[in-house]
Amino acid sequence: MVTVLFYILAGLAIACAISCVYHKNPLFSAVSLIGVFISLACIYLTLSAPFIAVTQILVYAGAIMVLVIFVIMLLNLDEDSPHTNLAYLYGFGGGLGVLLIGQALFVFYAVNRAGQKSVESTAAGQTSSIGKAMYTEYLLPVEIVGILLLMAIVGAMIMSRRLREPSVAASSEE
Amino acid sequence: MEYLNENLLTILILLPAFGAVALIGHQLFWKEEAHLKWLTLAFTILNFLISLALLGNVAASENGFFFEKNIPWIEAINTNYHVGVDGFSLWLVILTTFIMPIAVISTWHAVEKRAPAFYVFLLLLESAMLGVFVTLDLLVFYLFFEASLVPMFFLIGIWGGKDRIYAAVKFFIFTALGSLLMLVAIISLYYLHLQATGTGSFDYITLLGSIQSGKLVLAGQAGTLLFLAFALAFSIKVPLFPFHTWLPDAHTEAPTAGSVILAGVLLKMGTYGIMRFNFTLFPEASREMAWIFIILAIIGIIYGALVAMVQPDIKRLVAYSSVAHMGFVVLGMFSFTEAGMQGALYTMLSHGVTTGALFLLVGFIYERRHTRLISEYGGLSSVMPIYATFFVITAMASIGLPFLNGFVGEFMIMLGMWSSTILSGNWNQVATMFAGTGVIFAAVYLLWMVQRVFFGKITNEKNKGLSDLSLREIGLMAPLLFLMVFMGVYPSLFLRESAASVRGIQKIVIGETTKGGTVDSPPEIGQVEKNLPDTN
Amino acid sequence: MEPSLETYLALSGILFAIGSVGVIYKRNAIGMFMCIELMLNAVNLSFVAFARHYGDVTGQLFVFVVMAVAACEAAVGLGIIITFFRNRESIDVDDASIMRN
Amino acid sequence: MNTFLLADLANPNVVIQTVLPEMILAVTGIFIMVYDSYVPGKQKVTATLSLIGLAASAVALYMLWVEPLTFASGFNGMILTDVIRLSFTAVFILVAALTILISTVWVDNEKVPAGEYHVLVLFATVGMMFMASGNDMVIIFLGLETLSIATYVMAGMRKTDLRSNESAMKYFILGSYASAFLLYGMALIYGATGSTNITEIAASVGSATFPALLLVGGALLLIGFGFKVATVPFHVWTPDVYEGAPTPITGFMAAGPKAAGFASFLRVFVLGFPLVAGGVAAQYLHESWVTALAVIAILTTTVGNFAAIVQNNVKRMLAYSSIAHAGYALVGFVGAGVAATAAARDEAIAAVAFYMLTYAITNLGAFAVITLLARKNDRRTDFEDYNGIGFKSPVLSFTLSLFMLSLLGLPLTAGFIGKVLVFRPALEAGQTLLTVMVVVAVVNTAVSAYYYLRLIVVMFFKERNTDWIAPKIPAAVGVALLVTVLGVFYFGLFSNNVIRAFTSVAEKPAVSASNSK
Amino acid sequence: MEQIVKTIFPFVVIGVAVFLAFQGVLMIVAYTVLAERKILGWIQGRIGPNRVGPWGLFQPFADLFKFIFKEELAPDESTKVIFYLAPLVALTCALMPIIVYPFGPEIKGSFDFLPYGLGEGITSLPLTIAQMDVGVLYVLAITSVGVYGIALAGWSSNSKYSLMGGLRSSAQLISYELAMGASVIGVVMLAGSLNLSEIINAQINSPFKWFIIPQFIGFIVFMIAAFAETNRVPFDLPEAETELVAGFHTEYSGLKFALFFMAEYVNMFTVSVMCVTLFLGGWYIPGLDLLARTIGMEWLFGAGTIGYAVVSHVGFLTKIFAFLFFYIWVRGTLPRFRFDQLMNFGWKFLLPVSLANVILTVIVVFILNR
Repeated sequence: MVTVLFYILAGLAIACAISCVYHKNPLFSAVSLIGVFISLACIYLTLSAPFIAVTQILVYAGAIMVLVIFVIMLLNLDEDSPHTNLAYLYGFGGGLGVLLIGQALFVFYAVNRAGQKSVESTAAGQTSSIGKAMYTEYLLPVEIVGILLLMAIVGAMIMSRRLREPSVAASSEE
Repeated sequence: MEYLNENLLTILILLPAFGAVALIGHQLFWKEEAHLKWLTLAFTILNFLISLALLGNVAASENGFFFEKNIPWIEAINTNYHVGVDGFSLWLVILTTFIMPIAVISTWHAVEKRAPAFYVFLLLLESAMLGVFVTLDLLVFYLFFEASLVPMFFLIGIWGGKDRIYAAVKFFIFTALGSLLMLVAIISLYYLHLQATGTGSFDYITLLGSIQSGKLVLAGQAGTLLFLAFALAFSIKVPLFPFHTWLPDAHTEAPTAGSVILAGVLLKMGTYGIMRFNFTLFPEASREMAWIFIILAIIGIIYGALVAMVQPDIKRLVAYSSVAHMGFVVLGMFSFTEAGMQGALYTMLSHGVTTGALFLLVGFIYERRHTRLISEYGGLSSVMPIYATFFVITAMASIGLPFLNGFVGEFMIMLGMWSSTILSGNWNQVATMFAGTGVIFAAVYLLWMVQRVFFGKITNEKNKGLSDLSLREIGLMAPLLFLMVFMGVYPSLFLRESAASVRGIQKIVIGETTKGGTVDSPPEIGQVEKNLPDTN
Repeated sequence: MEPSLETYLALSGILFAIGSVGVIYKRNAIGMFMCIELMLNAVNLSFVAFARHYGDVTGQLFVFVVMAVAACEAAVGLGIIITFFRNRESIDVDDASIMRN
Repeated sequence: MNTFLLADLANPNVVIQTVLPEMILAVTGIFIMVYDSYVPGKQKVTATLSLIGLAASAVALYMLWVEPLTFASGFNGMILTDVIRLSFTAVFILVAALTILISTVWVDNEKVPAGEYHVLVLFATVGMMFMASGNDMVIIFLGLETLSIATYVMAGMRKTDLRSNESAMKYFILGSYASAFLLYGMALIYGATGSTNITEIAASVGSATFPALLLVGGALLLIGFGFKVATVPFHVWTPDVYEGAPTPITGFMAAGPKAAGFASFLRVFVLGFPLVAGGVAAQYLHESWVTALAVIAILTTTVGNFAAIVQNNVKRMLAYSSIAHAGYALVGFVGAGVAATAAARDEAIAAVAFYMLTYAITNLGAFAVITLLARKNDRRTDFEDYNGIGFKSPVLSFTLSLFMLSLLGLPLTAGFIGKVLVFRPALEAGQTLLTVMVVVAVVNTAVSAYYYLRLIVVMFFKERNTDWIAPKIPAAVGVALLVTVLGVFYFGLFSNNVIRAFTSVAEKPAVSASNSK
Repeated sequence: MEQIVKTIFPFVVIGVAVFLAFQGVLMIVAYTVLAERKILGWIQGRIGPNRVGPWGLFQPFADLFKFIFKEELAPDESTKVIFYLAPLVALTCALMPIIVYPFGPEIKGSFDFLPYGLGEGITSLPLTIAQMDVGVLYVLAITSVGVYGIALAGWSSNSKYSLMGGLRSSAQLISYELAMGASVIGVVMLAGSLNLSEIINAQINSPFKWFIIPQFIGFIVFMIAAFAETNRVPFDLPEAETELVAGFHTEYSGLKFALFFMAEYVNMFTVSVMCVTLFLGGWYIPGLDLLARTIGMEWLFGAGTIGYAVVSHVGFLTKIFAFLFFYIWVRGTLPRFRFDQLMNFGWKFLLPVSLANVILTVIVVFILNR
């Protein structure tokens, strides 16, 4: 049952991912990407990680992609035209793609051959265990995430603020 | 006094650097450029006088260094500030301190723009050069070796001639490339020593001791590679054919003082390095590779002379003559005979004096006419008799006329080469003969040049009004001329001091010293010759 | 019966490959950014799969951290893109070539 | 009330002292942010506050340095106080302080929001410090991202200038792209070993669950870190980004993030993937990364130096030169990788740290001068603009020359000792490839003479056609210049103390880091 | 046969439950619309709809038929796929949270009467479709995805009004989502769980345990944010007729418009449910269990019985209706914000307050637990 679900979701995810790359219109890409995110969230559920699944939707679909769509709407972007002066990138991209797909297959083969049994039924995905880990073992990363978020706010403000004549106070003070 | 003796070399090195700082300080507070040359002159002469104090105290011993000072510098890599002189480096130190005041005086009126910087660089250069000759730690040696490039680079680049930028950059990159490989070799030596004995060392004496006692074996490929890395650096500096191409450019474009120092001292750093480090650290490789250097030296001698012959520019001609002379020096060193090596040292000294003088003389005329083309001159002897006299004497010294300094060195080199056993069969004698042709060529190009410049009728109107040498210029030349003659007639004064040290090096390089022990007592005179197989 | 670890990893690898090719193929900065997000998601899948395999919370926490980072990147990156657009009226990377390649 | 909160929160193994330097800086940053939101634009105040914060952080670092024994690790082994951390953190603090000093003139010229800028610098420094101290891939990743995101913004801070926008955008896209690769590598390493802790990874590479994943993960990490420190196949972003970013930021980017990248790079590869007896995969892994890095080092030095020769923009030239310097540092890195003993390894690591220190000082000094000479909006950064200014502004041009010579690695300057130290360990192994690598690096040093000297040449040897007024040196920049010049000489002549300090950390017995789980 | 039944049974149960819940919610929504029109009418001194059926009670169905039979129009220049997708996204996202609503207390008892041993081991029947471990987050996540419906609709209509409406709406939703999320944290901390049923369980036995008391600030913030999240007055900027005609759904008509319309009211219902669950004890009626025990009718409506569940469910609905009435009341009373005021209010007041609330809660909890 779960396997069937997984394959459906995996197919959906790959299809959405390809569509995201394929579409020239950024908004279609964005919508496809949201599809990928939601499929992945469901796949996380099959991996017994409900917290991550919900966070995935909350953060990726609910925050990041909203921002992206927001910006696409704000800038009213046109469709892509093909590369002009960077055409050589197509060849490079193809090569890289083949390489990475090969790598994915290698990983599949290697893990398959190693044939390790996974741990059965675990509480690791439970919200409470994640919460506990966050404030005991992983306290420091969480705190750094705090700093990071704070800094991102400052950075985003600097970048997207309209150009008022800044530091009038500073210049008058000199 | 004890303290002074111990730190004499440090004082020698630091005094010019201190002078440079003083000059900057003076410039910041007084801004009176006229004082600068006096200050510089005072510092250089003081340094010369101090360096004379070395003379009396260097006794004759084969492996001894004097005025040693050894203080740790970077402990993590076991490198020390280790200085000391022996009979070999002694003369080069004195040559340096002697040339410097002359170089300073030669610029008395020549340097107009940016004078403060000029004198600062001159003094820094002196520090670096002295450092090269007295350092006994390989890393610190490298450090001074490289550091000498920068002031020279600026001297050529700022105060040089038309193509100064090209010349300066070429000079820098050629020399830097070679010496960087030497750096790799130096670090490798450190590790070879570390692997062999458990402690890494950059110290020349430690390394030498380990090699001689058989603890550190630098045979085979490793030894050859290290030898080549060192030799390349020094060959470029010498400059040995085919690494000589930077020299004519640098000489031609450098200001007179720069040329004098370049020819007088900087080139000697190369030959000094070969003899000091290559021969003693890699004796086997030195013997194996000697034939290459002998061939290159002979090519250098003949090629330098032939190219000098066709130069239209006097300074360039002198520059190429340097290539030929340094070829002689290399040849002498690689004969591995005491005579040859002593001759090489002597030629180094006399070349410093003679070529320095030649560049000064070219500088004098250049200051008057602002051209160095032979075709612009002719019949100068009638308007500038003193100048002509000086020039002819110096040219003779450079050619190697008996009773002038050039003769002694070249004669000893050829003598040494002739009796050498380094090449198989009769090739030693053949090599000597080839080198001998170099002397003839030297006579041809110098005399031809002298003839074209000084004799005959005055062909160029502009030369009619030239004034003869001023008192300053005569005073500048006088000590040099005196030295040319003195060194020509009384060489043993110089050779006596260096004999023991050179013999020590020679014994190491021919594998004479017994492994496991150092030679404490000076060997009897002639012992070396006796041990050599009879070549005839 | 659950799908095995390697299946998840293969899916993750394929998504990563698609994303990284997309970054190169896309011409506008936002498209590139979205493809980078896709790559990050692919990695997250790997992390969660491994976390499941080991019965370990580490992987999931890593994913959590990655999400936070992705959010920060999005905020700042979109700010940068908007600034670029304001000055140039385009976010085409072909146009971003004032400086010599 | 529920007791979950507190009952389970006992003992998170918090050892505040271990992260004191980072914490002080972060708190300073937050304080400045709050202050700035009420009294915006007071550059002098915020700069002073930042410097005070950095000084306090330095004091905390010093305390760690002298007494690291009692808390060598903390936060479940996520923070490790060892040679990498301490030496590199010192570099970061210095870099941040100098950047703040240098950028005063730029902030004034461009009317940059000073408070926010300083906050970003401080947070970026916190990120760098975590990159050096993190003994867990989570921390390394977070530090890296903190640093990167701050730097993206800083690169684009000249908002009206297209070059700056372009720089920020390219840096952002390519930087995140690289992060993705890095992250994938981390995921696979985690998958292979079941841990993200470097110490535990090192302990289990010999017996990894999925040995094959180690190789793939290692390769991806190599790409990711390679991007961050700009090694050659992954260096393409560097020139554009460095050229477009505001000059003081360029100096910061070339000095700080690169050093931070090396810190993590070293920790993950040298400490995380050691040569383990037994375990074919681990041996193969070690062998391959050493070989790969040696090849990359050869490429990096060569490409960096040769590309720098043809540049006409000083910042671009320095960008390529920074690529080349990454290559030189890699030489030391490889040396650390093949070190036979732990002591030799630590020594080699300290050598890389010292190299980054010398590079940072020299480079920041150079960029300080370039900032002054570039004038508003970074207009004058071409070689032509430097024609003949040598004696018109002797202080600036001579200091710039000094920095160039130090970058070149000329004796008596810091660069020389740095180069000697990084070239040394790689020669020790005596492997042919490594020797070739060192020789290539050395030959490239000679090549680099060409373009470093070129700047000196145009400044001193060329004549100036147009009028040129020497810029006034503001006090803050003057201090920065003085510090850097003294630093160049100090590290060139009396580096003994510094090197000893860098290596002394290793002499103390390290407390076991694996008390987690 | 047994095997097949056993396989299919859970799906059937879930399907029926979902169907029932959706139907119920949609009915409630339909009559909320009617109630709104009526109440607004009364507030404004009018009667409101009164033609269709007694007191206009069939009005919603009339409206529905009207929407169904109306011609579907799509602007020529619109991006069709997304134009059609948007309302679906909006309604889907609005309906999805329903599965975690705790409609009532669990019914205790034996289920052995079911054939094929289907009831084996089951001792209680929760009145919740999915007992999700991360219920609160789930609701927040799904509502945040709901933004897409609005944003995409605005963009795909290819109309300035729609675009601006869409932008405004998305901006507003994103802004207030933060405050909303932060205001919930206090409750989550006190309850120690993200599961909605657990949160209610932490509040039963006494009305003084309702989180509205310790979390009053959180409650107020949540309420305000809830108004904004549902684009209701005074935060109905996206649909301000005077500025934007009808905002993001300007170009929509017929059934597609109806979907948006329904989505909005379902959202209203959702936030009301959340508010009740998080702050007002959910289905818990104070004293109900005690009353049953006192009058000796435990068998009918004591805790765990069907009667208790039914009465509690009615209590739950009553609380929700109270909220819905409050919504309508506010709509009839308050004027509209200006957009910059709205943003400032969200970022500079609401968010700091909710964060302060979190910190305050942490401190209080810490002190009380010591």
